[in-house]
Amino acid sequence: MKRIGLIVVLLCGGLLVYGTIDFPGWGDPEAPASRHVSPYYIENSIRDTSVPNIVTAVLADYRGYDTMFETAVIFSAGIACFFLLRVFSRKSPDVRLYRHVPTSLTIRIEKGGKLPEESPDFERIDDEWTPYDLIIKTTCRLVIPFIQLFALYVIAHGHHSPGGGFQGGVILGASIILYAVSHDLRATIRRMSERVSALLATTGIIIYAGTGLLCLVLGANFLDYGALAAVLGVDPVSARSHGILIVEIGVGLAVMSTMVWIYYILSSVGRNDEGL
Amino acid sequence: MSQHFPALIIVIPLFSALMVTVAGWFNKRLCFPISLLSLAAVLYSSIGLLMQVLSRQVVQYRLGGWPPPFGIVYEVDYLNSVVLVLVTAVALINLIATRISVVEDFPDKLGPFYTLYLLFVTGLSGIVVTGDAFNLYVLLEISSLTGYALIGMGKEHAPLASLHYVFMGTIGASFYLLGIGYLYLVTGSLNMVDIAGILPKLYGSKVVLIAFIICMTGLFIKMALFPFHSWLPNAYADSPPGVVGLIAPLTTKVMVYVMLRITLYVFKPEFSFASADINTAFVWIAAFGIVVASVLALSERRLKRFLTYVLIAEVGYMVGGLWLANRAGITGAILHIINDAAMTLCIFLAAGNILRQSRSDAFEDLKGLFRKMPFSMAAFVVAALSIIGVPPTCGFFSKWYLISGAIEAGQYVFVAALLFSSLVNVVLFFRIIEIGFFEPLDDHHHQAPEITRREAPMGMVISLVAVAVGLIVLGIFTRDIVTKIIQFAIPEGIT
Amino acid sequence: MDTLISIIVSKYNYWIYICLMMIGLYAMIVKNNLVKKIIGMNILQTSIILFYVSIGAKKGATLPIITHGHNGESHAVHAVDFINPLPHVLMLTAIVVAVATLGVALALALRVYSQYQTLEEDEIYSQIEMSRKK
Amino acid sequence: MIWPIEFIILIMVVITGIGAITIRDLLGAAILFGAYSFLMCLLWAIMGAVDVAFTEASVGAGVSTVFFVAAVFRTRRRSRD
Repeated sequence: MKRIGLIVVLLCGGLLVYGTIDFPGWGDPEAPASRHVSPYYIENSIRDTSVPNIVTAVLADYRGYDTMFETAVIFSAGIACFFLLRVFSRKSPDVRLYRHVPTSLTIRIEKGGKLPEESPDFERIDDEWTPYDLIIKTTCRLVIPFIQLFALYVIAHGHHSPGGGFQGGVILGASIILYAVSHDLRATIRRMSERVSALLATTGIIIYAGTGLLCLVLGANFLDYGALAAVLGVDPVSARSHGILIVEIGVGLAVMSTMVWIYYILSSVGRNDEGL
Repeated sequence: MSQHFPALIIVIPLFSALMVTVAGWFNKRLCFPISLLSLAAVLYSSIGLLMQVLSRQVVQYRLGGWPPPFGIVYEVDYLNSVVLVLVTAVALINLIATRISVVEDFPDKLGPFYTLYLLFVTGLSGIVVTGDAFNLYVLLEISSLTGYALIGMGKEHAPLASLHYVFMGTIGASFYLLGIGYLYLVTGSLNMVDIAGILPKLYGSKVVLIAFIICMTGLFIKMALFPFHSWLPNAYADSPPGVVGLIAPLTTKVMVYVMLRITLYVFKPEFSFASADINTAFVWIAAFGIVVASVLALSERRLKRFLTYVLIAEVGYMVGGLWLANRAGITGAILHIINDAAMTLCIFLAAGNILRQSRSDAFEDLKGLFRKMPFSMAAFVVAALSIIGVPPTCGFFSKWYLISGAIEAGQYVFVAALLFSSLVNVVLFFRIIEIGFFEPLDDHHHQAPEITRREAPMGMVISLVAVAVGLIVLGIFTRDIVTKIIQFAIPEGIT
Repeated sequence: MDTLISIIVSKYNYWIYICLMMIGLYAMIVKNNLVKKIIGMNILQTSIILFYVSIGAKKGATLPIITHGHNGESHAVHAVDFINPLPHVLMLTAIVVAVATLGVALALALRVYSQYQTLEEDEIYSQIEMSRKK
Repeated sequence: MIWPIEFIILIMVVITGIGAITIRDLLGAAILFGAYSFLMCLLWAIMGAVDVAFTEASVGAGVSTVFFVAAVFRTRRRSRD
């Protein structure tokens, strides 16, 4: 197996090397890739969409359809993980462990025993529970708001600087994942339940596809943001710019909640209990 | 509204997938009706598109309103409109036919199941209509990701098989992406028509040659042509019936369609079929694949695994038909896409019914099935006859075109492979039919026990019989399909 | 000799991409552990992204963000001054696809683990063989 | 563009890539993969693909690594190859 694999890989590499000889040199401004379609984007994006970041303009407008499906890809990954791994336990387990937070005592409750009341003093834990570090907990709690603020900035400022819905959404999702890593998964799920994350992911794509559909209803082609001018009360070029912003918000929402959702499922193997 | 059909066939299933997700959290009973309605609407729009194409050639739809090389366009012509109708029709029929077994298989996860189902259909129909090479990759990944998840939920070794499918599928898709990158490097464009316009100046370039090879390799992996077929039998054999009836007929066929699109309309026949030696090499690979798959099919003792090898052999038919590089061969390949999807749907639905009622699909457990479930077995026989290639079922006609194309091109190896695989199919299917019809249920007792009729539920049987009748109808109308649609789908210049 | 060296030097990014691609492919074909295979899969995908980004590079050009366009038609924008943005857009999508595939692959790997209690392929196969014999 | 830095990063990318697939400790492999993604992101930033680099920094080096770590935690850390 090893040898066959090596031969296949080397053959493949040799083929690619052979093809590379005819490539135009690296970074050649006269290369065909830089001369056919891309100059149009560079020279006209400001005029067409009034978005200075050309990548954002191309991503969300000229090739906005790709981006809609990119969001759908992420969403289907979330759904796929849920479908594959999530287990719904009908009956509650025989033995439950609770921790009394002020004293750090663990209470073990057998089947039929009385459960502690829902109070902030008790938290439910699993048998593989390890103490969480105070320093890490506090630091993360301090840092998370700033991460989220930055993420919102990235989403909102995608028109003028690198970034946009996708990056911002991932950072926003990462901040929640950071909370889940530094605290525990149950606490995170209490703040943002699985259902909320699934519905937010759906909402994100509905915002994107709905914007496109609105354009279609208004008489233009699907995703032709210029048609939004009538609704937003601006000229078509700024309507494109605003349309891009709306769409980016949808992407951000969908990506954030899907990332969090996938993390919930992977880190607890579908049980949504203790987490890492 | 009719001018927006190309967008609607994608947007309707996407939107209803989202609706189904929401419904899955609140009221599970809504999932099926929403999916049914949306797929019916999609089928309606795709038939509308076919009518538009029949009346005025190519339908072009600019997404975002940007003109072709800069934005993404959907181009619907004779080739893909018919494949589109096929995809949506198969998805709809399978949805209806497997409603009950899906509820039994995934009682907790109906919402996610139908969401994945609709996203899968979205991806496939997008692949079929798109005119942008990169957009095709994104849609390919949607359909693959959902496919991995659906297959991975099967019994026994399905998760492992599905993980292997992930690996092979990702290699295939990455190779396709790389090939598109090579094309972009030399042409600077991603629009298929635009690329096809620029390429003739560059036919001598090594980059174009490598791009072609890489693209084809990626697609061959995705469609499970012979040396790359190993992932398919495991993945399909253990997957649940509601899934296999969707994925088995469609995935390989759509990939064959993509191959046709790339070879005929992006690279143009002047490049793809430039060297007769290369054509012969591909035909030999296909013929070899057919023979190997048939031999492997002979060694299987379980119905569903045996059918997966038949599926691999059929892929060889279509690939070989294309590389015969003449009109009859390519007509046969395109016709076989349609027929094979219908046949595969029919036979896997029948196998699903059998598996559901008798809990096993090993050959020796099929005894007495004809009396137990007469309608399902009747449909099974029709599908088997079609796969073997007996007139008037549709399988005969595509095989006829393929064989006449092969004789015309002088590829007698391919003829031999086709005949050999038909022979193997005859042997195996008649063995199954013999077991089901003649063998006594239990040979230890002298008195055969009373066989009660245990036909599958009504809805499953009716749709199955409808598909079986459809096979014969397709066969009868072959002439119309060929003269009205397929002959215009083949580019001029191929004789 | 000089032309060979100039070919090697002028396309060094492409050589690295081929190298990484071979590493990824090798891991996917040969490695025994499923997580290793998934890592290989990701390396393969990133190598292709590297390839696309290398296509987009342009000597003497700057980032594809127009900084002076706020007050209307100030200067004409020249294509040679900016890096080709199209490959970047495509690769954003490809990265998303990569992470989505990763999520699904890991979910499947976890399922495989809960079924066989191992992630080594040969052990899984021997378990399957054992269950067949029974 | 400062070519020595780019050259060093290119070599490091290959080294971390090989390391990620050869190391026997899967957690280590996951971390090395994170390093690989981060170096890749630097490389793209040098080539002017800031958006791609930004995405890779947040996705490849961030979320992907977390997913890997989560999966390794839930399975076995040791591997035989």
